[in-house]
Amino acid sequence: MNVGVLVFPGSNCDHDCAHVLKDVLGQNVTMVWHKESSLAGLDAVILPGGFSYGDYLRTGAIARFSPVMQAVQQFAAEGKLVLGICNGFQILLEAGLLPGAMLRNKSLHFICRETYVKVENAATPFTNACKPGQVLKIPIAHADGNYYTDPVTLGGLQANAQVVFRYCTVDGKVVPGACPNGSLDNIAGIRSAQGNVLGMMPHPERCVETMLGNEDGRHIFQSMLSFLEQKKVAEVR
Amino acid sequence: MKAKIHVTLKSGILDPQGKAIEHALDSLGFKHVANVRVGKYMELDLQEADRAKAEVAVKSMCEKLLANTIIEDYRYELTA
Amino acid sequence: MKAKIHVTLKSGILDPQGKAIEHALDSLGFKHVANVRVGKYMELDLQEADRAKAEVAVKSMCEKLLANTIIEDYRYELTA
Amino acid sequence: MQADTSRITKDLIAQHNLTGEEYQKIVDILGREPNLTELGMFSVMWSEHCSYKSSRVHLKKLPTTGPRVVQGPGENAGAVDIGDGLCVVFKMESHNHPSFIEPYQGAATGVGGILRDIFTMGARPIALLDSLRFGELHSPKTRHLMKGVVSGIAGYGNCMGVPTVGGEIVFNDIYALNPLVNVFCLGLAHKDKIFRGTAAGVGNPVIYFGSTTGRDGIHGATMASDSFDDQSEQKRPTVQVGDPFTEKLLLEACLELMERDLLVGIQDMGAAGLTSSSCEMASRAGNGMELDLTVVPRREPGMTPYEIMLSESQERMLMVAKAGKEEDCIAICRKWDLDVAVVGKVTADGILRVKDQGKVVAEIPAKSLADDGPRYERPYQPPAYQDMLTNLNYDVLPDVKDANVALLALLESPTIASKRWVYEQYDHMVRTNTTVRPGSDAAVVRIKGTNKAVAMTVDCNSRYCLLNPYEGARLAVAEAARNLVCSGASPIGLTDCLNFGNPERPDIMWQFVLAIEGMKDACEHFKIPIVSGNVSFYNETNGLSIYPTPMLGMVGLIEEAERTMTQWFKQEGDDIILLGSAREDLGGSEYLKVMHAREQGSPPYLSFDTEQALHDCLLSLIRDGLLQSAHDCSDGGLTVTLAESCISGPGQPLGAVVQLSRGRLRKDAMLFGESQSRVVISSQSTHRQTILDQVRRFGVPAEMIGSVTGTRLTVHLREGASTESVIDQPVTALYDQWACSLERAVHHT
Ligand SMILES: Nc1ncnc2c1ncn2[C@@H]1O[C@H](COP(=O)(O)OP(=O)(O)O)[C@@H](O)[C@H]1O
Ligand SMILES: [Mg+2]
Repeated sequence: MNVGVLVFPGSNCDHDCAHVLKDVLGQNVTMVWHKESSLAGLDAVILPGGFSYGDYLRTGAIARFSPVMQAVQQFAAEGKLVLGICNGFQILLEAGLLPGAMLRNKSLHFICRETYVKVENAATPFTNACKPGQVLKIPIAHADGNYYTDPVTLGGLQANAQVVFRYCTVDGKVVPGACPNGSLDNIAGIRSAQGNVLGMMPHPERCVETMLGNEDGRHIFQSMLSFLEQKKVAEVR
Repeated sequence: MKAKIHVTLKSGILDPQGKAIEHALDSLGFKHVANVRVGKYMELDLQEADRAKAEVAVKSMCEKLLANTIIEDYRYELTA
Repeated sequence: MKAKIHVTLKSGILDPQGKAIEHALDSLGFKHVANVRVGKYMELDLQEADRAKAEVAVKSMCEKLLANTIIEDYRYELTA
Repeated sequence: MQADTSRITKDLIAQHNLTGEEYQKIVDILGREPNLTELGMFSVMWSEHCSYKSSRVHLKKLPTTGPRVVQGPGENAGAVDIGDGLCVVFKMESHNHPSFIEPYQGAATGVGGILRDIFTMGARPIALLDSLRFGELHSPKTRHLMKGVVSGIAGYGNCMGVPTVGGEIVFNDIYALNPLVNVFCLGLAHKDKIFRGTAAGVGNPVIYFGSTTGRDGIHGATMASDSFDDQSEQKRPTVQVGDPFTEKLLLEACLELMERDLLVGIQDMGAAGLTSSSCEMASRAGNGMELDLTVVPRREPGMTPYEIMLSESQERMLMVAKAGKEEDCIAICRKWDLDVAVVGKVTADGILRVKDQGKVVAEIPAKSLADDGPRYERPYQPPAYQDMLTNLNYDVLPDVKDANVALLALLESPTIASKRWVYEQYDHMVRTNTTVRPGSDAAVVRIKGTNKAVAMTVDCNSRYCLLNPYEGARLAVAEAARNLVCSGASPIGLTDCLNFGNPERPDIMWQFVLAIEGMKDACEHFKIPIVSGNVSFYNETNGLSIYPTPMLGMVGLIEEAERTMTQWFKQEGDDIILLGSAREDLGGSEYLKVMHAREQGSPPYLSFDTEQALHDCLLSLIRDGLLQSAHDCSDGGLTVTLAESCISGPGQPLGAVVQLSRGRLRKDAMLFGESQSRVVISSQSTHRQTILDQVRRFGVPAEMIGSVTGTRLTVHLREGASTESVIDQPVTALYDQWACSLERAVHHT
């Protein structure tokens, strides 16, 4: 897979994503500076976590105007894979590539800890390596991950199986107590109507290696790989 | 021309910061306080003498950048 | 009674947020914008009919909690 | 020379914290009276904070060399070789005074400052640790300070993408009006690509970059060299506001500049801003420097040369580029949206010459400013009350009645309770290197591209230092090393942050001198070089000094990252073995403070040889893969250590059944005394004999004391033929007490 990792001023999980894809999973990684305007040759792009533009004004609000974001719109419209993690998710929301907005965490604190998320839809390019309902342990690290959208949009998300991850207990119960940040409906990750854009608050790139004590994040990247693999096979036919 | 812009959370959207402040005020002994809401206040100078043009500009800044209209309302005043 | 409170950075104090917004507005094509400063705006309800008392309370809230007077100024209005 | 407009009066000199003799020395150096700008520049450079005038003669005693040392004290940070062509660059800094005035910004800019110290050396920062001291949490002021400081550290460090992987916090009312905020940072660099703050090469351009200069922080360095009184809150205009976003850009820009062959030297503008960075760089190279203030990027109109030279605006740097490379440097700074300007050049005459609008506004030999500050051998003498502190008659203290009650009280004490409420606000995982997260004896980060990992800890028991500054400092070194060793790391280097009261008081100076002696002896014994450090004096408010707090940040190397050890029990059925032995060490313990409200007695006994044998033994056991866990006994003694081993792991708490033989010790000394050189290990029982044999070879006392089992912590005490159950608690109860009490105290619920 040829994957681009976008670099905005203030991105800070860009190296982590590149490390996982390149050093651990052996893929071709291109770092894409936010002022670039082309994503030619890439199969997927990742908008990494961090504090683009210092999170000033609102998370993701300024980064969405970076030149590269026009290319991302185009890229997404062509059905290619776009994964936004944490700040990347926030940017996708601000850019309108995904519906909704982020509010401050209910506790008003930054929270860095392990969370459990339930795979609500295992038939996506990002979750096909998971079993439906599988519980993944993936850490979060954010201050603004309290997902909000209006009831109509929420109904649409639910109806179209666009909610991909929900915060849950270790044994998979989706209850308010398992939600670390106050997110509506325990939402931890959603995809676009077309299905090729995923935004998630937890950081799968932080749990891909045994050395770090947890490999659940591997499922996400593995899913993307096998999706692209199958697509390639299909195209050849 | 100077623009003064208020960006506030839409009514109906839970404002955790407002809640926290309300709580803190309460424990400081301010018992008669309710409905605390927190928003942003921005000031900027605009090199534009024409009021109508300035208005168009500020409105467009708010829509595009300064407010997220999914969760926020905005209002502005222009002063010379 | 309703209080509307503005908390702004003292002049001379660095406002990194304002700077970032100014920069962003500029690159969005709003070239004539300068001196963007960002502050907080708060609204709250006060169960207090006496204006003078309300005023004392709000001032004290600002001093104690709502503003960080080391780096911020505040002002408020009371409306019925 | 510009005509001098303002006369230098006695008042002005005093306002600048300079003595009459110091002023005379300035006049002698210049051969004339200084003007106001020059007076300001001398005042900041000769402040205690920048010149180390009270501490220098003593700091010289510390051991700073060793086979791994790449850079010792004197630069922005120290550097130690870890093999594979790499070195770790680290240092610790205090931001105590600013954090008291404005906790969020004070702590945030403290993080910003230490990060710059690391990346100016050409190292990418990969870990932060914070060491904090507050008053007790029953005071609203303390809760406000603590919340502000913690979110300030989080706000800055998280945004920078540098994980805060550990730290320590102690609560004691002695710090109520003088909290301590010490931040440690470690970076990784190529050994042959270390950058230094030198202005070599006459004619080379001097380039300013980063943020603009404003009026903030003027006289921060002198403030940090002044005691607090009730008027301190008036000193507020000196508060600086941090901008971590700009610092992140500055970091990336610096590393990009350094990757190319563009720079001669580089230094951050920390305390004393443009003045210190310019004169120190010039002085190190034996050169001079000419600066033109007219082109310095600034935030506010109408700034005077005095203000520009003394401003402590954050996120700024000064670099000396190779001649002809200025355009390349400027292009990189612009790419990262930073302000940048060529503000001067390196000169041969050794003079720091500052011009504004074409006029010379200051002209001072760079070396005089940077290095020829006053040096004092301040008198020192133990305080009259010292004996009262150490003499404690234990006979008046009844032995513990219900040890369960004492254990629960200790676990609830915020000093011992879990610090989760704090470290969950810190991103401790970013950069995906953190193999041991906060919550074990030391934090561990792996070094990508190698098999290695680096362990880090910050430690200081300041109560021990109060009771006996010499012993306290030795104990701090031993504890830090022990925490590293428990994680499987060999100590390779040390940085310090020496927080003390007013050095002009002989009793404080006595504490300082003895603490240095203690550190020196311990470091020499354990062969751990001190490669960087910081002194913070005048930590007192209204005449009341803090406890002497020589905070240590120690770094260890784990050659094989898989051989990393953590403190919590892993598995039902494992053996529990205690290495080391107990003595009657109740003096200065957390137990005495919590249960008897006394901070008295002599600190625990420490033998270097016993401690060293323990380290050697433990490292060999860990490297042979024989252990499941290792946790040292510190605050709260053996029982707290056992409890923490049961409950501090990431999974479900595990129970343990333990038998101890009391010998001739008091029960409370046995259970809660803080005897040194002890570690609780757990291991699979198949390894029991191997372990006991190995331990014997190292001459370390060892006793098999129980096993990991069930859901309760049960401790039996054997005395002669009889056995008494002294502790019996469900581990969930211990966990709840320990895990939640800090948060409860902070929220006052
Ligand atoms: N201020 C802090 N920031 C981050 N981590 C902290 C802080 N204080 C304590 N911790 C973590 O909590 C754990 C226990 O700390 P402490 O009791 O000081 O350990 P020790 O006694 O072994 O030195 C350590 O892992 C430490 O890193
Ligand atoms: Mg320890």
